This record gives sequence, structure tokens and C-alpha cells, in this order.
Amino acid sequence: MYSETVMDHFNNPRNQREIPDADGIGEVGNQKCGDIMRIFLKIHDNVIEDASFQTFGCGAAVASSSMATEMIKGKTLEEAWEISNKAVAEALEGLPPQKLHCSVLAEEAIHAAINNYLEKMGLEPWEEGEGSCAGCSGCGTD
Amino acid sequence: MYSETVMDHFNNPRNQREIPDADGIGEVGNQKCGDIMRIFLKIHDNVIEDASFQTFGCGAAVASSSMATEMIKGKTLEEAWEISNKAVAEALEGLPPQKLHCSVLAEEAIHAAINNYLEKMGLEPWEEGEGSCAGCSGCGTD
Amino acid sequence: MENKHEIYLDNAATTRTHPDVVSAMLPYFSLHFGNPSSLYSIARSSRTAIEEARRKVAAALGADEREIFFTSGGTESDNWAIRGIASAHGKKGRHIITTAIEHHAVLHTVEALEKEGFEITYLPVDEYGMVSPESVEEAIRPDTILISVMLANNEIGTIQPVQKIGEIARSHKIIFHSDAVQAIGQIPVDVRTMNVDLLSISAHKFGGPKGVGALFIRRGLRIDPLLYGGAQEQRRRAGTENVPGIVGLGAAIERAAAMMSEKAERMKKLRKRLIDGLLTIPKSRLNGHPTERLPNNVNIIFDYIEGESILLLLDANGIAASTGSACTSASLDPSHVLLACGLPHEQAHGSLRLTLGEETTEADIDYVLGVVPTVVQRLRDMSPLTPKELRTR
Amino acid sequence: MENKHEIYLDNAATTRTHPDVVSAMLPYFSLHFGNPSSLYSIARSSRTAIEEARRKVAAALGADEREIFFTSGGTESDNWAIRGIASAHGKKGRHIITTAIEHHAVLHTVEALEKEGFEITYLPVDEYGMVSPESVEEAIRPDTILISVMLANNEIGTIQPVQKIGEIARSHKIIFHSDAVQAIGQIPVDVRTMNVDLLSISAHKFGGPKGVGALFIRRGLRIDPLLYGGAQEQRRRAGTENVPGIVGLGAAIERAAAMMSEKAERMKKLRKRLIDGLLTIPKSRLNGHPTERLPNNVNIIFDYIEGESILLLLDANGIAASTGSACTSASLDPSHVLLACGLPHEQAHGSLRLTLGEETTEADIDYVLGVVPTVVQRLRDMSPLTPKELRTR
Ligand SMILES: Cc1ncc(COP(=O)(O)O)c(C=O)c1O
Ligand SMILES: Cc1ncc(COP(=O)(O)O)c(C=O)c1O
Repeated sequence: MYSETVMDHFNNPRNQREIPDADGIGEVGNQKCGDIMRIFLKIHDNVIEDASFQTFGCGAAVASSSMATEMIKGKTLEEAWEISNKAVAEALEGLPPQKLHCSVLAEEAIHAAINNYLEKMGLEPWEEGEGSCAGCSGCGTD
Repeated sequence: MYSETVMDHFNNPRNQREIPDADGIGEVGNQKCGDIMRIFLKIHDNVIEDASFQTFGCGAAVASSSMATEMIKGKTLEEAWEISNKAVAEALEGLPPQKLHCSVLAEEAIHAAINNYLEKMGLEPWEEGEGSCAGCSGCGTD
Repeated sequence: MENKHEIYLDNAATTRTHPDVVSAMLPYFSLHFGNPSSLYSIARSSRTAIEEARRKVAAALGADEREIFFTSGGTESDNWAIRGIASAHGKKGRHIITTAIEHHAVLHTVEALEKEGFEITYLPVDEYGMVSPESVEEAIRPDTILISVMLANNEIGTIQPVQKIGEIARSHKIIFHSDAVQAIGQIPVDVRTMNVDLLSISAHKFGGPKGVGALFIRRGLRIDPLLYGGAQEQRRRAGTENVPGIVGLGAAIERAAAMMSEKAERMKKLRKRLIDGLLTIPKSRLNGHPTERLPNNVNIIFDYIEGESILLLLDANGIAASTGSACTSASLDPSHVLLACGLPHEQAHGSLRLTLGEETTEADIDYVLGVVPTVVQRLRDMSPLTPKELRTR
Repeated sequence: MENKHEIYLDNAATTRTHPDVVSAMLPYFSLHFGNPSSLYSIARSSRTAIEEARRKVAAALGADEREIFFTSGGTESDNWAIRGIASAHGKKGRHIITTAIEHHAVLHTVEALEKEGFEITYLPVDEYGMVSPESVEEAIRPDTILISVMLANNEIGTIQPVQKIGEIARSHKIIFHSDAVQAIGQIPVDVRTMNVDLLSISAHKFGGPKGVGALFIRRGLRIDPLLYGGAQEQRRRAGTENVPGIVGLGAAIERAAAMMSEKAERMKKLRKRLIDGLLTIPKSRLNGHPTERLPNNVNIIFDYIEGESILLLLDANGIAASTGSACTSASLDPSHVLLACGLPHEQAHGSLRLTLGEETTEADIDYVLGVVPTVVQRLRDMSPLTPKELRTR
């Protein structure tokens, strides 16, 4: 069900670690949906020098976190903020429809981490888009 | 679904013909059920000297007619009257439940033929038992 | 019994599962046996096999793959179509239009709905078993929610003017279901030109296995499930998928579609030979429409004799046939289809249905034409209904 | 992926159709393919094959053959049992008792009935997933018409005190249904000692084919059909019989019953080895009952990690397993069974179900015991929920 890129990022996650002295930390997700994502940022001169993640969740959640951290490294905060869940999903060569919310989570986690940094710096947080756990849906059993 | 005896009487019906100068003729059955049975009797001195049938109907109806005519030949009218549908069905080594009404028809046809003879002779007809077409039932299709 | 011959002429009851179809199914029993809902790689083959079969069914029907839902057969498809629409749209209206000659899978389902307060109009047919589109239009009421008319009849083979009926349904915005169980592999079926919203098929009628079928459900149509449970089939039909059966359905419909036009031509020639030969028997008549009929269907009445007896004698001669329909042995009912065509009861008990298949040869037909007259004469001699001049004794 | 190993530990989702079962089925596709309802001799083999299978199923369940009705699987059996009773007895009462841990084939069916005005009591379970007979008795009302309690749970394997519940149902003259889909071939099933009126089974859970099952219906019980149409199955379940599937069901249940006690002993040993080994992983717990559980079921929670990730990594190591249930890939729901056992949401997302089968070996178990700890550690290192002391980095 997953693309090769998803499986690659799941099996060999990039940036999967804690950054102990992170400048911004964002945590999103909800245990009902079964996904929690935490993103750590190291920021210098408005540029993301390092990014990492910890994730409790399915394959798509892990891969989305991994891909998202890759995508924001070296970007300015503004550029990173603009990275959409679609961009993450596309970079992963697609996600199953019911897993698209994982890429949304990644976008939200980036936003949360950036805002956490801004708040620490005494700045106004930027305005958050719509988040959702809309992918949650029923289960077929054996 | 049919016993060997049924198939034998169906494939090689006994007494299947008209008796043109019959002393008694009995016809029973109903086209809704898809079975019509006519029995011819040749009677001499209260004894059935010859019996024959014509039948429109299924395998069980033909076999019941055939067996019934065999069973009554040489019998007195009283003995023939007492031959029950059960006896016919047993002589056939059983009928499927939904086909039992065919043996009932045979019993009724014998009764009708005897009474037809009695009436022709100016005698009281004997009292008929319960007849039925209760076997009629629905259809499964392909 | 002299079983030199074994001639199977009951292809409307069921067909031999084609050996190629069985071969296609085989790996999905013991090798690729994974539950298609499972995540791991060994279940991937089951999953892709199902989707491949779905594509084949969709292609054969001119549908989109997302409109094909697998079921356990034609009966489930019919039940689901009718009950699912009644349940989902019952608040809008409680009137359903169908015909007097539908298969029992339709008729007994609407009868059950009748007990639950639905009103059913059973459209009559003409002597050929044909429904008129005008009668459909006249029957429509403001509370009509469903029209169900079969594409081809299983007993007499009459092909209904389904396209016109579909146009009428569409113009009145009424949901239209058609039971196409007998039509697949015999005549072209295209859900778009037919204007149907729902269409039932059953694999074993065209060289596939028993116990699997499909329901076409037009994209966007609201319908309730018949079977509740797991999230299979887009959450519309629960139950672990019958993977080998579904693969067999796909293989069979692809095969049937590929050979259809050639086969139909051959069937029509054999059918003509058979009908012409049988109608030389006095007091015999063809049931169903002379031209608008399935290429493989022959249904003949021989006056004065009864169906089961004909079958038993044909069977003794190695010919497998049926009366009207493959009744259970429990059946003593006359054919509701023949009654609807206006035949009296004794004739509705007496028809002989011969349905040809891809294996049927000219030699088979000639053999049958040799046997049937003898059998008919023998039973006529036995019948109290036969007039003197038709008796040999 | 390093697929040196292929270890299938998801036998609760489905089993390999045993090659002997496939061999038994094969002649009924292309050779004895007649419609069992047909009269002629070539259909006789199909007819007798079905009756033979019915005898085998009846024998395995301690039932009379006339009480066995073939269906398209466990889902249809569950739907039929519940809807058929609701429809036939709905005038007497509209209250149904079931449990919070039933399969969705039961739960979603009663939910649909809820919308139609039935009232449903969902009995709770204890931390082991066990229903108490007392709670059943307390829930009974004058208008209760049906109690449905599964024999063994598909996720956690807990075996319910069905015999006692059956006694209670009988003493209150309430109809009792049990979903025994997971129990067949694992533990003894006898409809008389269980006091059940209806019992569902599904062939593919014990070495039979997918797409066929049966419903036991106690003699004399009034139930409406779910599928209307032809007169098959004593006029209670319409549709051309899935002859090969039914033959496969018969062959599989005979086989499963014959080897059951021996297999169960073996399974229990392997299960103990597996559970003991897995519970050496810190912060792991067994779900379900420690002793009253299916011999082949292992269900473990590893704190801080999520189910799908475990499965993907196990799959990469050649191990086929599942979380709680074989969800469709669409599923993001936590297990309703684990929630009912009192687990918090994140744990209800994180269980690993390993269900052994007749092919499972000790070497398989040892291999699994080598792989799982690594997988768990890797995911714990990744998880934001894992406490410091359990991290390796
Ligand atoms: C307990 C239980 N009931 C019912 C079912 C449904 O059976 P099927 O999928 O064969 O329809 C299953 C498995 O899927 C099950 O485990
Ligand atoms: C026209 C028609 N509809 C429905 C069915 C039911 O199909 P199945 O028996 O495969 O359930 C049949 C044949 O049995 C049929 O001929």
C-alpha cells in the first residue's frame, strides 16, 4: 500500500533523534488517531540549520516526519512554513488517501516548532492553518 | 431423487393404456398441481379383472399410477378400496416428501373408478376419504 | 440407463467452470492465501488479484472499477440492490416497479418488502414475455423509488428493452436496477448505454465458479449495505473476500467477453436448427420472443404432457435439460414466467428448456432432435389429455 | 527486504486452504458442475456432495444435518442470525443483548437495527475481555428477543462462558446466537452443551476456502431469510449453492475436528514459549485471558509504540502478523476490543497479535523471539512517548 519512498523513509528514517538544545520544539497529534509527532529545530539567522523528529505512529506518520525534516533543513523559517502537507505527500510519491492526514500532521508539527521558537524569542506566533484528524475512520476486521 | 422402483415403473409403466369398454373410470387431479390421473377398471363378480391408467404428470405420478393398477388387479372392490396411498408409496420404496401427494392421487383415482362403477350399477357410492393436493409448493429457480 | 451420450443443455442453470478459469483460481487457495485486508507483503497478491478482477469486470460492463462490488452471487446482488435501495431511499417513497417475470431473487425480495409496507407494481408482459417501456412510464408515481427489470429472462430468454426503460427511469430521476445474470457472455452489456444504476451478475452462468457475483453500483448512488461487518469493498459489502472466486469471476468474464460475438453467431445457428427441428412435432410452440431472445435459449411447449416426465426420459437418454427453470426437486409449481405470458396452467407445467453452451455441437443437436419426438410421443400416449389423432395407441 | 523467512502468524485473519481440501473441491468445478437443484443424473454428484458436507459440519458441531445452512461466510451467518431473528420476532420485542467485543459483523448489524428502532445492550467485559453470565441475566428485559455472545474473540482469544449464558437464555426462553468463527478447530464446539440456537462458522478460518460458511439453526426455530430467491437450503437461503466451497467447508471441518485436540496441545506449548519470551521485553503485557483463551492466540501490548509500525518492521523481517485485527489498510481506529478491556487509546493502537497455525514450528517461534525485541526497541527509540530509561539513544 505504501510507495517505495515511504517504505525507504520508514525503514531508514532521516533525522530521527532528539536535539537536546533545540531552539524550537513542536508536538502535534492525538492518541485517538494513533499518531503523535514531535519536531525539533535548530535555528540560526532565520535559517533552519538542523531538524529532527520523534514519532509515535504508523508507517506514513514516520515517513512524513522523516521527509518533512529533510525538506526544511537549510530553509528559512518562511520557506519552511510554506511547505504544505501536499508537498510532503508528493515528495513521498503519494500516500494512501486514508493516510494523507499524516502529512497534515507533519505540516502542523513544523508550524508548531516554528511558533515555539518565535514565542521563545518573544515574537508573535504566525497564524496556523486548518489542522485535522479527518483521516480517522472505521476498521475492517478479520 | 427417485427410488429404483419408481424409476422402473416410470420407465416401464405397467397397464398404461385405455380400456375402451371399462366398467369404471375414475379421473382425479388438477392442472394447477400438474397431475391428472385416469384409472380404468374391468370388473367381474366384484373382482377387478383388469386395470389401466393414463396419467399427465411427473415421474412419481406415473409410477404411482402404474404401481396402483398393479396392486388392485385381482383384488375385490373392498380390498382395492382399502389400498392406501401409504401402501402405494411403500410398494414404490418411498417417494420424496413433496411427491407423496402423487400416491394420494392414485388412491383417490381408484376410489373414483370404483364409485363410477357402483354408480353405473345403480348403487350408492362409497364414502371418499380426504384427498389433497397439499404437496403443491414453491419453486427454486436457477 | 443407456448413457452413451452426455449432452448438457442446461447452461442457463449453470455452466461448467472452464478449466482455464480453475487454473487462474488455483494459486489463491494455498499459495497466495493472505487476507486481502492484511498489511504484510504476503497478502499483497490477494489484494492485487482482486483489483485485477475488478478491472476485468468493469471493462466487460463498460463501468468504472470503483463501481464494481463483489458478492456471493446473483441472488445476493439482486437482494442487495433492491433492499439496499429500499432501505436508503424508503423515506422518499415506498413504491417499487418490477415485472411479473423476474427471477425469484427479485420477486421474493420485493414480496418481503411488501410485508414491510412497500407497494410493488408487477408489470405484465406480452405473449413473448416482453415488457413495454410505455407500461413502465405509466406505472411511475411520485413515490416510486426503484424500477427493476431484468435484461434477459432465464426461462424463455426474452431480452427486454432495457435501454429505453433506463431512459425513462433517468428522465424521471428514478433508480434503475437490471438483473443481467443471464445476459453476460451472451449479448453486449454496457451499463452506460443501458442507463442502469445497478446491475447484477453471477459468475457460474458464464464459465466462472458458483458462489461469486458482482453488483454494479453507479458512482454516487446512495445504497445501504446488505451485509454489515468489516470494511471490505469500500465499506459497502463486509466479509473476507472470496479471493479465488473473485479471480475466477474476473477470468471468466474476460474470456466470455472476448469470445461473445463469435459464440453468439454459432449459438444462433444451432438454436435455429434445434427450434426448427422441434417445431415439426405437432402441437408444439416456441415460448418467448422469436428474435429478441438469448442466442442460446430454446423453450418449447408440447401440449398434453408434463415437464418433469420429459426431463426424466431425456435424462435416461443422456440429455440434461430443464423445464422453465432449474427447480429444486421440491417444486410442483408451474412457471410464473409462462403464466405471465398467458399460458394456461397445464402448459406452464410442460415446457422444455434447452440452453446451449460453448461445448454444444451440431451433432448434439441432431441427437436431441432424434430423441425428443420419441419421448414426446411416449408421454402423449400416456396422457389422458392427448386427443385420439395424436395417439399411436 | 530480507525475505529469508516467511513466517505466517496471522491464522486468525485467514488460513491457508489445505491442499487436501483443495483436492476435495477440484472435481466440483469442471467435472461435477451440475446445479444441485437440477433433476438430471449429472447433477446428482453436486447434490450428494452438498449433503455429505452437511453431514460433516453437523457431526463436527453435534448438530442434526437439517440444522446446517450454508452461507457465504461468517459475516453472512452473523448478519442472517441477527437480522433474521429481529425480523421474525420483532413484533414480540425489540431488545437485543450483545457484548462490546463482538466482531463487527455482529456489532454493525445490531447498530443498523438500532436505527430501525431496536434497542441494544452492549455488555461490558472485564480486563481479560470476559463477559459475566450474571451481567447477561441482569440485562434481560421482558422485550429481549435475542442474546448474541461470541464463543471466542478474534483479537485477544478470550473464550466466553457460553454454556452458562446459554442456560440463562434458555431459562428465560430467549434465542441465543454465538459467533463461533474463531473457535472451530481450536476448542470443542457442541451446540447442545452450549445451549445455542444459532451458531456462525466460516471455512477459511480452519483450513477451508474463503467465501463459504454455515449457520446452525436449531430445529424448529423461526427465522426469516436474509437472501430471498430460489428454494435452496430448505427455502431458507436462496442462491445457487457454492458446491466446491461447500465441499471444501466439509472437508476442512472434518479435518480440523480430527486433529483438534492434538493440535491444541501443540499450540499451547508454542504459545507459552512465545508469550514467555515476549513478556521479557520491559513494559509489555498480555491482552486477553491468561488461561481461558484460544490455544493459538497471543496478543501483547508494548507500551509507547504503535501497531502498524510494528507490523511493517516484522513484515520486513518475513513475519506476517496483525494488530488486534486484520484491519483494512483504511483503518486508523484503535481496537474496540482493547478499549472495552479498559486500555487507553494509545495502547489500543499498539497491540501485536500473533496467531499460530498447524504449520507453525518451534523454530518459527524462536526466530520471532529474536526479531520482536529489536523491532520494539527501534520503535521505542523513535517514539516521543518513550521514557529516557527505555531508550538506547
Ligand atoms: C469472530 C469473527 N466473526 C465473524 C467473522 C467474519 O467472517 P468472514 O470474514 O469469513 O465473513 C470473523 C472473521 O473475519 C471473525 O473473526
Ligand atoms: C435471471 C437470474 N437472476 C438471478 C439468479 C440467481 O443467481 P445465483 O443462483 O447465482 O445466486 C439467476 C440464476 O440462478 C438468474 O437466472
